[in-house]
Amino acid sequence: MINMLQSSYPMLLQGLGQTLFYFIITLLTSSLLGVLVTYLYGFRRMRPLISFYISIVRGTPLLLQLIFIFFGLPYFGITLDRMTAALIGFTFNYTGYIAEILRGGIQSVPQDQKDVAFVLGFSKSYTFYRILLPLSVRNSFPSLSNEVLVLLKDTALIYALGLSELIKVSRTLANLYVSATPFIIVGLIYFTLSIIIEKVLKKIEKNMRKVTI
Amino acid sequence: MINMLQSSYPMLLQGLGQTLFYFIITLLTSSLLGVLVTYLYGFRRMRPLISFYISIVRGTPLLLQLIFIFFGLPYFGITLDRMTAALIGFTFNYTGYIAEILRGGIQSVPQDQKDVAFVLGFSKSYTFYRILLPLSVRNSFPSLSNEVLVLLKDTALIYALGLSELIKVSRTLANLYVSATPFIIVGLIYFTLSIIIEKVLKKIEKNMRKVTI
Amino acid sequence: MFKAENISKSYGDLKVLENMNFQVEKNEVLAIVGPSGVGKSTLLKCIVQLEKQDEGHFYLNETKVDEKNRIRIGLVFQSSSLFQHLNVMDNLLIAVKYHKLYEEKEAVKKAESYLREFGLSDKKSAYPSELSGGQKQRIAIIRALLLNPLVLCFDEPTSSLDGENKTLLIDIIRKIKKEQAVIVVSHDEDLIERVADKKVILG
Amino acid sequence: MFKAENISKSYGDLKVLENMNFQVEKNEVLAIVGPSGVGKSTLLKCIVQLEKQDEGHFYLNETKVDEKNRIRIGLVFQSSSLFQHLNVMDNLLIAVKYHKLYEEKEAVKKAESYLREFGLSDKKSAYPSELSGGQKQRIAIIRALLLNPLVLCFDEPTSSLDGENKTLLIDIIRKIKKEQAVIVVSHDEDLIERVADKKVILG
Amino acid sequence: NEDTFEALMEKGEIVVGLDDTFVPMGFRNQQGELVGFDVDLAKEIFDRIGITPKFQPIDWSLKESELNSGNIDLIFNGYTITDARKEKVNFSDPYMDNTQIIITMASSDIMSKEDLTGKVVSVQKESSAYDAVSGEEGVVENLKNGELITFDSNLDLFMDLEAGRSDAIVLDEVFARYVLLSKNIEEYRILEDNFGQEEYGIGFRKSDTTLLEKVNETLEEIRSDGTFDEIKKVYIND
Ligand SMILES: Nc1ncnc2c1ncn2[C@@H]1O[C@H](COP(=O)(O)OP(=O)(O)OP(=O)(O)O)[C@@H](O)[C@H]1O
Ligand SMILES: Nc1ncnc2c1ncn2[C@@H]1O[C@H](COP(=O)(O)OP(=O)(O)OP(=O)(O)O)[C@@H](O)[C@H]1O
Ligand SMILES: [Mg+2]
Ligand SMILES: [Mg+2]
Repeated sequence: MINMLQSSYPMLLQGLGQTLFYFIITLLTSSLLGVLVTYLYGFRRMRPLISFYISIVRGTPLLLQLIFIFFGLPYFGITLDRMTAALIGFTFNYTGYIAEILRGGIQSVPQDQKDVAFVLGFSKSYTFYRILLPLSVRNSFPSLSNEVLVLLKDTALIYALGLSELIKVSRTLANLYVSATPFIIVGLIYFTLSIIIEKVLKKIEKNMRKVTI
Repeated sequence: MINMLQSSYPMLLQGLGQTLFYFIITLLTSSLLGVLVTYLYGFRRMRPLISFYISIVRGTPLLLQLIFIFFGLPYFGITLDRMTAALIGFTFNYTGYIAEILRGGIQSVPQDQKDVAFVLGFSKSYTFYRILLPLSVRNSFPSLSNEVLVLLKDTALIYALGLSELIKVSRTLANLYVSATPFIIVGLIYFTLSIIIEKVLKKIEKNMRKVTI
Repeated sequence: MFKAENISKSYGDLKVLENMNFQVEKNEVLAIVGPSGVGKSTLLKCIVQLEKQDEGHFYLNETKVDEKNRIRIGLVFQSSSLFQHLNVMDNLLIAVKYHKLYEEKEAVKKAESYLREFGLSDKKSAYPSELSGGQKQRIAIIRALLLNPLVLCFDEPTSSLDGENKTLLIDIIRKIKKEQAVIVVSHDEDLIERVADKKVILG
Repeated sequence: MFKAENISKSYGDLKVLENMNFQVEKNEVLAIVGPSGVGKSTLLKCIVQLEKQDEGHFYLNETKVDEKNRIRIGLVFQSSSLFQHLNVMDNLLIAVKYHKLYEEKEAVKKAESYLREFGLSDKKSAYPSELSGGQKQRIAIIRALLLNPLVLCFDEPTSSLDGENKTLLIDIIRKIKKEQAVIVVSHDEDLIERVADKKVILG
Repeated sequence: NEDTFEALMEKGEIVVGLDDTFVPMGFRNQQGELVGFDVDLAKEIFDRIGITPKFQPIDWSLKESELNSGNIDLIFNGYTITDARKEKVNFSDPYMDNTQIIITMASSDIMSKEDLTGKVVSVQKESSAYDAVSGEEGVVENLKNGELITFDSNLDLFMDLEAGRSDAIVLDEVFARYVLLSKNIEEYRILEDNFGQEEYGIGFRKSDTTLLEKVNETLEEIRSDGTFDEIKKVYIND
């Protein structure tokens, strides 16, 4: 195993870099857009459209979404390069899931908080940004954490677009060395990454919880 | 496409059956166990253990978990057949995610509800079952729905254990017909299934929401 | 019957209760009064063990109040907290059923009779979010009464009640005190005057 | 200044308000009284447009109350609802800042002076969950006062207040009514007697 | 680790591991039945040995794990003989040749291996094409960005080639010919150059030497009596 690590660490490092790249960019874009979609859900007229979008996102496998964007869109005259297609696909997907979680969080904000914001004359956007969103994030933090950690591992799906990341590297190595050890190595890398991310998330959660409800 | 459907529907039907089998069983087992784990989280002494379990579940890809259970456990003297290994793997994984979502839901139950239950002299289990769980499920329903719909598609991972379901069938057909159409067909099947599941979930959610907070 | 001995409690640096002592017997109503923020609700929370006092002990019939016998002490919270997901009747019965105090039928009958007394018969199947402030308060009071505790504590029980309902509550307190010790926290001087047998002044 | 014309409101089959009419001017305090559950809070919610009346209209300075001018009407809720995630100072300032009523510095000064008056200077950075019932109520009152509305409605403002704080509130109401119309809902007869210039009796 | 031949014969059943999406070696027909060159060949071999083959689809990436954990008894599915694999499994005598061919669109200006410099070349992941291309010195470094693109399946290669993102693809001749049957062959060009020949063999556990011998004997029989070519005719058109 040590031996294998020594000779294959450049590949692993590169895979790790790719994994982190898609993870971080998607996390940023889909958090921002997720918040935006949740905000727009507050407008009655936008709801059918958003519900439709969420149905598509949740109704089809992310893998097929990626494949459609990459291999299907060219038939409609839109040919994207691998990286762009992957980022668009992930953002499209995760935005939907995050928006749905935040919507749930907002629903469980007690009515009195919403009433007070209304009576104080806050605009929809100010109420959302200052009252609903912070309370919603607090309410749904464990679910959001789940999503973040799933995203880390979902980045593996970029293999379908010919991109290379940790899991793909492990498969290649497994094939090369005719051994399952690379899977164990990559499993440990994921685990370490996740533990770090989890620690950070727990810290954020705890800070938010200091202010008890 | 119609043609393809006609000649390959027995295979599709069988794939669909497999997908639904793993979906339904996992949904049942992991909901029940998820509730149990959430309940146990209420005991201070259980927390480190549960946190560790959640870290493992969220820290490693489900695919690797399945591979470990099927190929790794035999080294420890535990050899499972494919179906059992798949069901154990999915249940192990989804129980963790569901428990974490429910834990979040319970955290956002207002303190006064917990205080009243305490003063009325309810036992821990009664408080959990009659007060915390119902309110938590209500709070976190959209996140739970996300999880259910992701599970439907995650069942595709059983291919790693040599089992066959919708996505695998679509690959087989794609190779057979040298065409991407089977992916579209399977995408539509997933979409239809998801829409049905979503409708059911929305109905449940609405019924719960009738009782506004 | 019920005794507080040397009770002290702080929140961080803020000393809320300091070395409190009092006693209340069956057939007595003890009023606890004092300015807002002095620690009255905190004291009640300590009595039912919802908060742990830093020092001192409570005694119920000569035994220390602990996890086991605390359930014989009832408390009506200052902000009447009903279970959001249960309707009025379920809110009233959930605890009675759990403790199997009396048969289901009898429990329903008792609950209905109290509801009638307080003019709430038409709210049986309403949810808390559909009730007025005073209605919620009355339901919370009924829930506590149904449990027949040895000591019953009220925190501002008349804050949202009109004159008629207040008189009704006073009558009820006078009736139950024959069997139970009652502790009332209130700023309502009229209420205190009409029910209290003795007083503890905080602050 | 403020007028209610033919206001009716039902919840399903339950007729809560029926054809109500009243008027209140600057320099007047209108008391709305009536038994618990009669519709007082519902009326206030309609006034601030939190609930929509089924019939009738409210007028503020001869203009119908709508989305635009409703923000000139203030309301202190029956259960004082502070924002859970903000501390006392932020709860007080969030609306003032949003509406840019005065400069930040002046706002802080005003807030601090009210806090001092109500004996709450040490609670500036406390969160709502760390406050007593009466403390929350006073903060909610201050928040409404800081907004300087044309009409200010209070729903049971003294339900958790002790005598001293009540007197303080009465003094403040007497002071602000010079510039504002005030509507008070309360079961507290003493309060009504001391501040009300006119009365509407419901039920 | 022992020789399992006796035990297998006693049970009367042998588990053949294959990737059931690998056309034309092992795949499912419209009825969902397993067919293919390797499937028929396996049936013939074990028929003659007197043991029933049971076909178990597996995830191709995990084939050696499946074999060594005893879930399957052999790997039989266009399994290319390589030195690395030889360290982990025993191979039967090679039973078929395969070439790694290079395909471009007909309009492409790529005519030979040298023209691949600076171009985008794709192969299937974990395939012998991958091994062949990356094993040849001075090829991958000269591709665009110095990388060889890998896809999940060979079909993806064609899609990416048609979308214009890949300039050339390298894959099994056996499979490519099957695919081109259903496409307009005029639109594509198969280069003269290739990435070498390889041989398919059947993979066994190191310990299963008796089984290996038996299979090799039977394979030789099948070849010499012409049955081999009959089976081949059904699936592979040269
Ligand atoms: N969780 C807490 N953390 C910190 N301080 C607290 C907490 N709970 C209460 N306090 C403080 O303790 C003091 C006593 O609060 P308590 O609720 O007992 O007052 P009270 O006498 O019931 O007042 P009121 O008449 O207004 O209800 C108050 O100053 C309050 O700010
Ligand atoms: N959302 C609702 N759905 C149905 N009924 C409601 C709803 N809100 C209030 N009600 C009913 O309307 C009536 C008036 O309620 P309201 O809160 O206005 O009473 P109130 O006069 O303020 O009483 P209190 O003095 O107890 O606060 C009550 O009978 C109440 O049960
Ligand atoms: Mg109090
Ligand atoms: Mg009211």
